[in-house]
Amino acid sequence: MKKSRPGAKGKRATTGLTPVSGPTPARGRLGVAASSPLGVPQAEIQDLIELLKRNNLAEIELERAGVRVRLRRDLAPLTTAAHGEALTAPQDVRPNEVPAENAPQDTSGMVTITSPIVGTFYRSPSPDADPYVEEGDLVKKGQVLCIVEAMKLMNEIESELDGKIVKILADSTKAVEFAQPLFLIDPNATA
Amino acid sequence: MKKSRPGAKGKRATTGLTPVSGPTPARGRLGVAASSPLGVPQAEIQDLIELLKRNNLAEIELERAGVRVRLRRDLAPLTTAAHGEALTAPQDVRPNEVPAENAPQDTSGMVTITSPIVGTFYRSPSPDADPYVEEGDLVKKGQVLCIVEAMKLMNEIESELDGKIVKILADSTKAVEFAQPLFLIDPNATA
Amino acid sequence: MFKKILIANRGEIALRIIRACRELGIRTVAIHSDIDATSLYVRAADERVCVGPADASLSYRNIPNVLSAAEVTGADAIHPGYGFLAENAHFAEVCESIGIKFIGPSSETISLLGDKSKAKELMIKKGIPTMPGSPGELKSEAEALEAAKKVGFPVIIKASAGGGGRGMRVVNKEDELVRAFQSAQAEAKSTFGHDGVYLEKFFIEPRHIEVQILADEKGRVVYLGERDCSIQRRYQKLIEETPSPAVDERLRREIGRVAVEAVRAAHYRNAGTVEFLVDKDHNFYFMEVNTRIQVKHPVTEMVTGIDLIKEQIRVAAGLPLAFRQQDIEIAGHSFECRINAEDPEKFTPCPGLVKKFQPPGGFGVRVDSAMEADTIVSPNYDSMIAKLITHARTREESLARMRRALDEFVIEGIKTTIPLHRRIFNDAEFQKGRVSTGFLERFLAVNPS
Amino acid sequence: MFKKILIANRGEIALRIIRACRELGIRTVAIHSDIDATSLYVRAADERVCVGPADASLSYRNIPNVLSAAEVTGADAIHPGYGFLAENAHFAEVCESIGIKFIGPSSETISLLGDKSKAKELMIKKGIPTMPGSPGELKSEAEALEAAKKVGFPVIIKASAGGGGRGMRVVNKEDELVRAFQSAQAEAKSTFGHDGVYLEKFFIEPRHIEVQILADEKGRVVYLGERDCSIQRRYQKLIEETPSPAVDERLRREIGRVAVEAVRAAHYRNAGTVEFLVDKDHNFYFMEVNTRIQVKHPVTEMVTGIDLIKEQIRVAAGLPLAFRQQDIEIAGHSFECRINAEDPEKFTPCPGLVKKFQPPGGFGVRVDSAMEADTIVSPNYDSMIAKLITHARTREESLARMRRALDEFVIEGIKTTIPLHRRIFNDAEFQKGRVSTGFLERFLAVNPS
Repeated sequence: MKKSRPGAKGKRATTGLTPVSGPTPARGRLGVAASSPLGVPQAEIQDLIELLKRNNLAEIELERAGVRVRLRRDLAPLTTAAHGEALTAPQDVRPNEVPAENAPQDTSGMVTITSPIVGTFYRSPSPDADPYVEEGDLVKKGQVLCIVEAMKLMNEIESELDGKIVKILADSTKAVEFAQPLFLIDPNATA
Repeated sequence: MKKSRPGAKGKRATTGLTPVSGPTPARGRLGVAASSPLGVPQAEIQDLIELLKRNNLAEIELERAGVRVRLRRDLAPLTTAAHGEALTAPQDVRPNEVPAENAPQDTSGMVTITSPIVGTFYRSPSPDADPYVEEGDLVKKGQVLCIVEAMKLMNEIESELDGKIVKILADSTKAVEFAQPLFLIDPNATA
Repeated sequence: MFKKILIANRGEIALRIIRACRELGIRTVAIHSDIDATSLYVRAADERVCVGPADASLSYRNIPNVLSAAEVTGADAIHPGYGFLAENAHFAEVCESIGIKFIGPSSETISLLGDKSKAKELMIKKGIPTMPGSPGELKSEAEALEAAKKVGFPVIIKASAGGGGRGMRVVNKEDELVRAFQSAQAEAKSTFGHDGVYLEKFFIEPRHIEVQILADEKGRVVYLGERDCSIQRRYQKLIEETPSPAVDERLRREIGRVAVEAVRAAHYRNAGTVEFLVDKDHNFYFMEVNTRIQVKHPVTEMVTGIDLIKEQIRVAAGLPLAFRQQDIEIAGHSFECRINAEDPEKFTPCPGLVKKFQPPGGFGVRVDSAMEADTIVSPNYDSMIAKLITHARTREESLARMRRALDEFVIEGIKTTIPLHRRIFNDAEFQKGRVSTGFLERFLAVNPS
Repeated sequence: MFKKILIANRGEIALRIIRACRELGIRTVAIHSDIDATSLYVRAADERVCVGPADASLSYRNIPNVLSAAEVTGADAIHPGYGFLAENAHFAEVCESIGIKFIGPSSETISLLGDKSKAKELMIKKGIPTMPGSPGELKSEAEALEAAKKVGFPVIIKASAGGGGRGMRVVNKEDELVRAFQSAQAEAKSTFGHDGVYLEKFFIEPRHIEVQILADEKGRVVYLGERDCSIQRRYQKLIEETPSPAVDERLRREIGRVAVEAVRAAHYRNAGTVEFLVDKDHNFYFMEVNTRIQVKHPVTEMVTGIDLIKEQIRVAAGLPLAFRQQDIEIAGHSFECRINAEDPEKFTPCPGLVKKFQPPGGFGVRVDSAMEADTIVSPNYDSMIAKLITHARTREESLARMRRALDEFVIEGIKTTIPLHRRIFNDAEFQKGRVSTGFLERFLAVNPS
């Protein structure tokens, strides 16, 4: 199998890195991470949520007189909207999403490998072959993690760092879009 | 001069009373009366003002952790809007308005006599005659304070209470609309 | 031409009239109740006067205050819109007497056509086909029975002073007649203060078709095609369209000619609507004349290109009609959906705070509304908060466009009739244009949501 | 007919295409950069794919990612809108090669007409009047001088690969020619990577008139009237109208016939625009063909009633044109104002947070926009945030309607071109229709705000 076309190689080599500094919220949903929401009216939080959604922001933090509110969310990828109600607000539903209950875990200091291109995600080089990596595997920088097929070309996605595969975030044979998270890697894990 | 037409008399007898319990803000303008605006961002007050204006409310009060904000305004009467920018927000400009610098005074406990009808305000029974009342006059319940001419009929507006004319709020010979304040009366003043 | 017009109305029709005035270079005065002080239509006007409290009978219907507002602002004409004082002959008369032009027919015409049995008598005299029925008011039960037998059951008993379905009774058989006659009389008395009732043939599955007319002060009259208002619930229209799927070119010309004759008989001036019932065999019967601009006037504007509000103002100012009958062309197809602040299943009013208001846009979509986000729909007034109108080259395309526009319309905070409209526009029978005045009741029974 | 169309664009034109697809019952895929993820047009689509970061060259112009998005979503056609990949012959070619229908002309046609000197040669061969000038690219200063003398001064030097005013030089006198030729060559080289330039007669006060054409896959072609785009600043159009005040019925037919001939010569398919320069004596000269739908297509839709985007999709799917030339009627008059997020005096872009967005409504007013309140106008893309379009029976009425609609349009938080439009629509010369391509520069000089 051929690696990505030469013309686009430069861009593709830059695998998107998204350092996650705080707790990872459930993807595609709004997570309220307030140290103490007491004393702040619900309506005000709702306003902040609206602000967050409409302006396509990832995070808002507000601190005042001992009350601190922080709102975070991930942006909506590859989705299907229901007709009719589609325009009321951004829909943050992703069909091939990792179940929400798997999401809330301590991911501080971890690194997300995202897709640099639009295409189809494959965990193995061919249907019969074993996956490149499994959750729990230790990987080296430059090691192939998966393939994203685009325009009949198989683009190998390499790890940008040494670490442990904590979570595989996309389903094999499903479409992925630009910047969609594929793997969560812990650079500090040694076994 | 004839008093109001018989058919409408019932309604007109009910002179609009608007008890003012707090400080009177400048009419036709937004007045911020916060016990302590410190610690509340200007933008938040602006939001509250927007909320107040858009929802056509007269007052909003918000208290939180020692900070209390109260916003009040009178609704916009008989005005002229500038073309072009008219729709951006309610225009609270009144041509025949009492100058703003006269407004901020302690009016707690006072009563506003408003116009029960739309028409033209006259302070005297005829152009040559003396005004019915002047500022500082003591008046009795039932005493005629002014005339509002509507449909060629002279409608005498009577005082609903005993007290002192603290302020005359409309200009003679100018148009007044329904519920427009005409007189401010202090019921507790005795001289 | 007028220099300043006072609009004796509120909401979308007030804004509609203000827009027309602006395009004509005429200054506007909005009147408002105290709770409407900051409404969009009020802000859109050049001047504004508060005419009373929330209760419309003390503000928008308060004739002395409305006229005083016109006097103190120096308005030289009053546009009444629809509802409130629009068909009040007394109001029109007082306007005439104090030299303020009432934009509408004369008080005599309003008075004559407002009395349904008198109007019918006039039409019969002029040879215009009217609903088979009693020649005038029914004096007794015996007279009612005789009339009913003559036109044949089923029949409908209606109040002379009536409207909106009040005082009406459908009678299927002879032995039901006396009771229905008595209760209709009683309801007419209590609702309208006059117990006069008359009787008409009751048609199964008729269409409600009406013709827009326009007359100048010299008595020249044109018709501007028909509107099909068959989608109604308890006589409240929900959807209107033009052209009617049931009207062909021959019928259009014929019914138009008769409508012009009808209003000529009443010395009509300004815009008006002649309502007909059309049966399955294309027979049509005069019902009444509405002596005002109607809620549904936009569909006629869309297919003719003629701005009816501007024409009302022009002819009221004494200008002759700007076009002849042969200049009026019907191009394409238009639908109007009334968006009401109502529960779309129970039809109960649903006032409250509108949190988001995002009307649809693009080609062939028109929205007439004075609503905006962060405003309150008051329980004091009519629940209609917007009219959604589409226009396209064909009925099919106009229908698809309405479906698209309904999907795009976002109103948050209150319930509206939008979901019901979506369901109707997806109905196969409606799509084929096979509807009558009974459609909606049947549709709701068959398609519970 | 297509089952699913991917829209390779953003903003108002993406929403415009999504609306047309919805009315045709076709599913839609929106593509977006990461900063556009929650945009209105993205939410309006049935499916959405992020194709790259904010930089358009890495997202909206990223051919592999755009085509992958079409493949993974199973789209059977791509509508390119205008700008980005719309006139990219390579993109059209790759679409053709992988069996995804490119909604537009063939890659060969795009390629041929994209080269201005080749296009001109073709038109000269077909006997179509072109701008008097050099027969092709100028090889030397001597050739330039000879050509200039032949057509007579003033002349304009243009880059073969150019557009948007880059690489252009106006030369008034013979002794200015050599320097202008050299600097135009240098700018062409640095801007377009190709130093080919040609020369044309420069007209004083010409009008920019263009003709909308539509061709089906069988090669049937119709024209849909003209657009007058004379109100421009540095070749950026600001206001368009149809019909042109300078075009009478005879000229309309003649210029339409020539436009159809011109595109036939290039075996044209789908929608396109033939641009002409028209001088004071009604002589017209072919300038170029735009091989895409244009920003200003709505004015043509308003007067013809024909939905150009739907027709693009229909003919791309192989359906024949639904109408013949004689079925196309021009009814009324339409204006379009481009509302840009720009300082209306300095014309500098003004991106930022839009706090309030309240478009006008009512009869004869159309707004094409994907903007809404509480969204950010990004500095990464075109500054046009809305198109305001009016339609009425006469130019005068359409003009009054535009003035009214401009007054109603509320955009808070950023500066827009609305105040400039208001000033232009109040200008007496503009109101009379006495404008040329030099109008705006003169207007701005005479009317500093």
